[in-house]
Amino acid sequence: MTTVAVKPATMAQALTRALRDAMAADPAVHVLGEDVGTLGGVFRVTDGLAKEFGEDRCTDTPLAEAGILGTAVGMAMYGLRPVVEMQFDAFAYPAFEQLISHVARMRNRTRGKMPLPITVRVPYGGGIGGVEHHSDSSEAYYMATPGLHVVTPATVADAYGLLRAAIASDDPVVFLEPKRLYWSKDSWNPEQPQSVDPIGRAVVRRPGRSATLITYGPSVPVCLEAAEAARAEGWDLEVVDLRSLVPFDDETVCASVRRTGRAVVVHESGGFGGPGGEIASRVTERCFHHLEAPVLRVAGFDIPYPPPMLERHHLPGVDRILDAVARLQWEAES
Amino acid sequence: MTTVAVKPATMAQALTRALRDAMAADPAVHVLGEDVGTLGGVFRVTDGLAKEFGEDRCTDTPLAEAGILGTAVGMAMYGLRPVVEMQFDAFAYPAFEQLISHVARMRNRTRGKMPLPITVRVPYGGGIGGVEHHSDSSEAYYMATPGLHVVTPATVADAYGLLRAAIASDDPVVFLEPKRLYWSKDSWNPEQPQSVDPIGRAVVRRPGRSATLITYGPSVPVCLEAAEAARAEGWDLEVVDLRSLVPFDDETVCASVRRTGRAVVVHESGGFGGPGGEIASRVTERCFHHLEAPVLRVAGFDIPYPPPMLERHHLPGVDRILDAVARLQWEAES
Amino acid sequence: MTVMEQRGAYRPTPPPAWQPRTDPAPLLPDAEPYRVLGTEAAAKADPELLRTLYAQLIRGRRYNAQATALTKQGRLAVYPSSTGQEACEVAAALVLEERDWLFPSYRDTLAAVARGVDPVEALTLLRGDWHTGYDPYEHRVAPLCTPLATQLPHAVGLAHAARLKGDDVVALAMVGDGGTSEGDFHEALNFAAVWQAPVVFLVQNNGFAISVPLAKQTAAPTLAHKAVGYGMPGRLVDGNDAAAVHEVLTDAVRHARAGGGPTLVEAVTYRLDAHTNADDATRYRTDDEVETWREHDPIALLERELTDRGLLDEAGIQSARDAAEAMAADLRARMNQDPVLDPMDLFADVYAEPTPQLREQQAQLRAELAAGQEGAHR
Amino acid sequence: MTVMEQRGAYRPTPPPAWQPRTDPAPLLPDAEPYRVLGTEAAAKADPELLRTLYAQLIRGRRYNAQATALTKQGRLAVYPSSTGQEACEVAAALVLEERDWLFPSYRDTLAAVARGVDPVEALTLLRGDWHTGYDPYEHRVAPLCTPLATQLPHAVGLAHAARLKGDDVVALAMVGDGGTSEGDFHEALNFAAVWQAPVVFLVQNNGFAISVPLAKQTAAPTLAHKAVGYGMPGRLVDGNDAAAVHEVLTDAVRHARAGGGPTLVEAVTYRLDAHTNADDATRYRTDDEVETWREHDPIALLERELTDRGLLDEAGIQSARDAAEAMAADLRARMNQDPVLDPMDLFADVYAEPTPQLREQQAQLRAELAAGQEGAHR
Ligand SMILES: Cc1ncc(C[n+]2csc(CCOP(=O)(O)OP(=O)(O)O)c2C)c(N)n1
Ligand SMILES: Cc1ncc(C[n+]2csc(CCOP(=O)(O)OP(=O)(O)O)c2C)c(N)n1
Ligand SMILES: [Mg+2]
Ligand SMILES: [Mg+2]
Repeated sequence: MTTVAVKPATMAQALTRALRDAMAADPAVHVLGEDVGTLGGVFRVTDGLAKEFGEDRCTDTPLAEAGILGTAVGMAMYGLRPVVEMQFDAFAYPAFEQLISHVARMRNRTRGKMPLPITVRVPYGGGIGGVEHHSDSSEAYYMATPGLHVVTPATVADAYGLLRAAIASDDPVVFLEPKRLYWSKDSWNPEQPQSVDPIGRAVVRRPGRSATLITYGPSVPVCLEAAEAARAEGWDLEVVDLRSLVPFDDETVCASVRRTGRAVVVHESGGFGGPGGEIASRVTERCFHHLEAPVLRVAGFDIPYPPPMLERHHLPGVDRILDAVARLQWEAES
Repeated sequence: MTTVAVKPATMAQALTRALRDAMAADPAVHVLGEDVGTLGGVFRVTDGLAKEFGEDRCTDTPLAEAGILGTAVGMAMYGLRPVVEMQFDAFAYPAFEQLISHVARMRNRTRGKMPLPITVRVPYGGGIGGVEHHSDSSEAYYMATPGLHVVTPATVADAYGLLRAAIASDDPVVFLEPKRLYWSKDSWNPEQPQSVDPIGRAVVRRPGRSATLITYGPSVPVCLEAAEAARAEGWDLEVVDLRSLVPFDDETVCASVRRTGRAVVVHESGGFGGPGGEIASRVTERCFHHLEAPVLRVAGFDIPYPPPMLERHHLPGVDRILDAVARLQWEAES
Repeated sequence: MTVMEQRGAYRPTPPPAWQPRTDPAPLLPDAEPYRVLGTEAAAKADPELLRTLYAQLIRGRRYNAQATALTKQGRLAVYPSSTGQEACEVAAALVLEERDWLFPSYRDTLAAVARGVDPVEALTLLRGDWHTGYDPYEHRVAPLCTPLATQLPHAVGLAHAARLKGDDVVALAMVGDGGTSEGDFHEALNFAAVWQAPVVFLVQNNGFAISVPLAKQTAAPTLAHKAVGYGMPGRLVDGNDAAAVHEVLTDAVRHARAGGGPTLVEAVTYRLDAHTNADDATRYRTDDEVETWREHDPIALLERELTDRGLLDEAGIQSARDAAEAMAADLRARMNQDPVLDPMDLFADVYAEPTPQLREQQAQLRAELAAGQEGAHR
Repeated sequence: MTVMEQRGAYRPTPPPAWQPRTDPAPLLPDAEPYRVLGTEAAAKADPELLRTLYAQLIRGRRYNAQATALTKQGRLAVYPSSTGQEACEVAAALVLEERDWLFPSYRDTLAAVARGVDPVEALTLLRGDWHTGYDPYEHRVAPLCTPLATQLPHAVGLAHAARLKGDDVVALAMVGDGGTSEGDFHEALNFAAVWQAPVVFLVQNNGFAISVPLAKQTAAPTLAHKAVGYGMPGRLVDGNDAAAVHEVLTDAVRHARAGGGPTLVEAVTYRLDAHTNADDATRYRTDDEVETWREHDPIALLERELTDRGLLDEAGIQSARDAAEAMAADLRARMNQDPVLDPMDLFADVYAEPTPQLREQQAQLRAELAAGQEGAHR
């Protein structure tokens, strides 16, 4: 057996590869969206697919998101496995009714007769200097919608594995791609893609004993950085990457928090009504007597996503995370 | 001064009266929506308005929710104060993009130059035997959207007061009307409507000392019923009616929980990613050392709203609330 | 060559790239709704077809009456009747082959029934039992669709998928006049035309969207005129003339199956009953208006044609009525049985596998039920 | 009589209630885009207007070039150029009265500038400074709109509101060919026609939605053919012929102001630059195609007409260029200054009054800034 040199790849490349492998493995997999064909998508994630599989498999649609998702529903009814690209987070909103009232519910409405294996890829989050409507974190909407899986990778390998798993899932999956990690690189060998990870398992990205940072997607690297920085303050932080918001991996998260006794939830999405509320609550419900301090949240402010020149003040950064860690009542009980 | 006999009125009547008084007080107030004119709305909340103020003030629109809210945006730009009716919760979803990307943000986008005083009335929630898409609790979506106020009355008097306040607000308000309370009656005198309540204040509906039930809208009467039933078990429950989800009245809620040391959040909306997560988390963050037990949540299950014949098993009821109260660790600390 | 490339490209039309374009003329509807009954065209109609349509109309009317009666007895939560619109409902079902698909709106249970769905299963949703009562794959009838016009892109996607797979399947999608105002109507028709998907869009223009008359819904010459804006043919038909609707839809289905792409059909009809049993139609229309339309009743029109031409006698009428009566009796009997529901079904089919969270909730409800509790009702 | 009742009711068209209807014929567009320059119609054009248009086109082209250059210098985050489309941009602004409203899409900063918005303020959004850089009420220009077609219902609502208030204000709304596929386009046009709102919809059909050519966007004969489906006139115009666009828009504005209701105008044009500076247009179109269109350049067309007719000489050309150069120099100079932003502005204008929650967050950021922290950048 020869050893293959592991070359660095970007998350975008891993996603492309996942699409390509999924399309090659199953002729039912169809990609559709705005500019996904000839152009290869504005982030080039679908680059080369139309060429390799033809425009009937990777289709430039008219510019209408409800139409894209709505026709994907019909395609799935007929046995296809559509993978839909929404060009940006905020441009998925026109498809909201189709998503909530049909995609999320069709299996349930039909008592399992009509499952919809649709993957909705949504580039999300900020930090890329995008103008308004190009940096929304919309995961709270999807999390609050029963019937959807909500998945988001933070590493190159997970991008591949989770997207394969999403496409293979017989349930609809909202697949959130952190825009600012598209160009993040990792030593991942596209020629030997890992086996497909199951959806629904969180992973401890960095073990630690003082407190747990619970996070996902674009905030994972920030938390890892914060954990490194925290060593100087004498804190050994554990970082849990959720990977899947729905289903939620209570087991891994709670095991970590029970070990450390303290936790901070970190995400870009607005705090109020955001994912952190759910996460902090369920951790508290399950680990109350292991907690030395309330589970804190570090999140985007409760404001419309700000203009690029101000976004660094909005996004949760290392300092803000460390400030929260410092508030975890290390000294005494009140 | 003669004493006016206080006759019982329904919540629907109070809402109608609020619209009428607002329209009489300010010619800028316009009502628009599907069937709001000749028919008076499917719940008859706009009954008589077209007759009294003319069809230009209370307008039957074409059947298109994004169009309704989108044109309301333009009307507000020109100085009107549109009050939009969405016929049912799920039929507000087509207007989601207009709501998120414009209604909620226009003031912010324009640095305060272009506020949008729009009230979006949304009948919401279940318990009325409605078929699918007629019983959604969609408040989590609105709460997670900065720029919107989210208000919901639980009493006849509040229906009047809060709707007047919503229409008077210079910010957009999503006004959630609990469908199953439309026909609830109270001794409220339409001829002497109360002064307008400010948005953003919760109210203690029933004082108590053992634990706090934090709730809103359709679940308020259920919680009051539960509190009565709890007396038999020796619990004296306080019931806080939030009335406004955004802004959130941390003060009133936390004062109650600090007093009682225990809390349960109750709502119909699905639990996962629902309002309860936010509420429980913020209470815990603020009252951690006053809490004898984790803040628990009693919510709808994480499922698409079920068919009428099964809804009673889905909706939070007295027993389920009392079960949660029983789990508030009354005996000992673990 | 891909499916996408099969049709001529739309070319921008200015200098320097002026190109001959799709000719709009053939896409425009006739000036008046197409009619067969009582006209010369009726002579060409197949008598057997007319008799079948008649039997189905009688059955459909009886079905509507029975379902409405069931609401009064509390056996149905709500019923949106298609009384007066039976010609459209029935023709939509009859023009399809077995392999084709029907996409009904919430008002179109009759079309589903005419296509073979068991009436009890068609009414399950309105009974409050489960959201969709039938297996959509059994008769290739999509779930009844309540969010207006959202079923139209589904029909387009399904027809497109079938075409990509090489199956000559046609999808027929139904929508009301009010539904044409929704964005999804627009997006669906556009996708269908660009993809040349084998879809037939049948708009039942019954004059109202609940209380809102067509004049407040659109200023278009006719709804069929919308077709040219998508590059598909628009057809206008008298929706109470079963033979005319059948013919126009048959043509459209044939056109679609042959690769000619989608057609928009506007059938002009009238809802004789209120919007649903819960609606009070006197608030928005006069009895006079309703009476005028009763004189253009689809059953009366067809019955006159058939009897005039000696194709139907008293016995024939009676036998159609008897068959309808038998259907109604059976429906009544079965609807009068209380459905048996299992509360634990709440958690079934939310996902292929319940999430850990749902498993917990399942256990909670099971425990509650064991303890004799009943949710909201203590 | 209410505004709603002023227009004739659409009547369902079958027996028994057959009624004369809106005649579709006058609503249909001409077979070819309307042209003025180089045709006989040019003789009727006002020389002063043509000279004004020319100066504005020169200025517009220079503005596009300058803005694009600013992206290369990192002074703009992104710029969607309207090079090649200046005739539409400029005419849209010039046909309006001061009291009218312009609703630009994200590509239409030039139209905003031509209407009087300070170029620096028009570019504020694209600079990454704030979402809308100008006061929409100052020049009655709605905020640049990025979610496609969502500005169209706003224009309808505003125009309707103005009419209800008795003001003879017209709204002109701009959208791209791609934007016509969105549901909001459909809903806006329908509302406008039903309400007879004084709106002009200007579709700049520049052949592409990013990489997607019109043939994949629509199968319609022309986009202007969509109008008849709403019951409004559709007009087709050569979008590179500034005189023609100006005339067609002027007619539409006059028609709207007189209470005649909305018009849909399709201007056939071409985007000579890439979608934005970040786009690579060679991925989806050939240089040949671009070159063909360069020969139909709006500036060249007008310049030829003006010089042929002796209405413009070298000096005139030079003076237009000088004015444009001065504008560009001023824009460059001002854009090269770093904008001063206050992070505390994050919390301004989310609501009329900050919520208690925002006050807390405000305090947090203030403390962080005092401690010398910088959010994401430690
Ligand atoms: C998206 C959406 N909005 C609103 C409704 C509520 N609603 C149900 S039926 C109806 C009227 C539909 O009219 P039309 O399309 O003409 O069909 P008809 O009832 O006449 O068959 C309305 C407004 C809905 N079901 N879906
Ligand atoms: C609702 C929505 N979906 C997608 C986008 C992303 N997007 C920005 S511009 C564009 C193409 C627009 O094409 P067109 O309407 O023809 O305008 P043009 O760019 O040619 O001026 C797309 C898809 C968007 N801005 N809004
Ligand atoms: Mg109708
Ligand atoms: Mg374009």
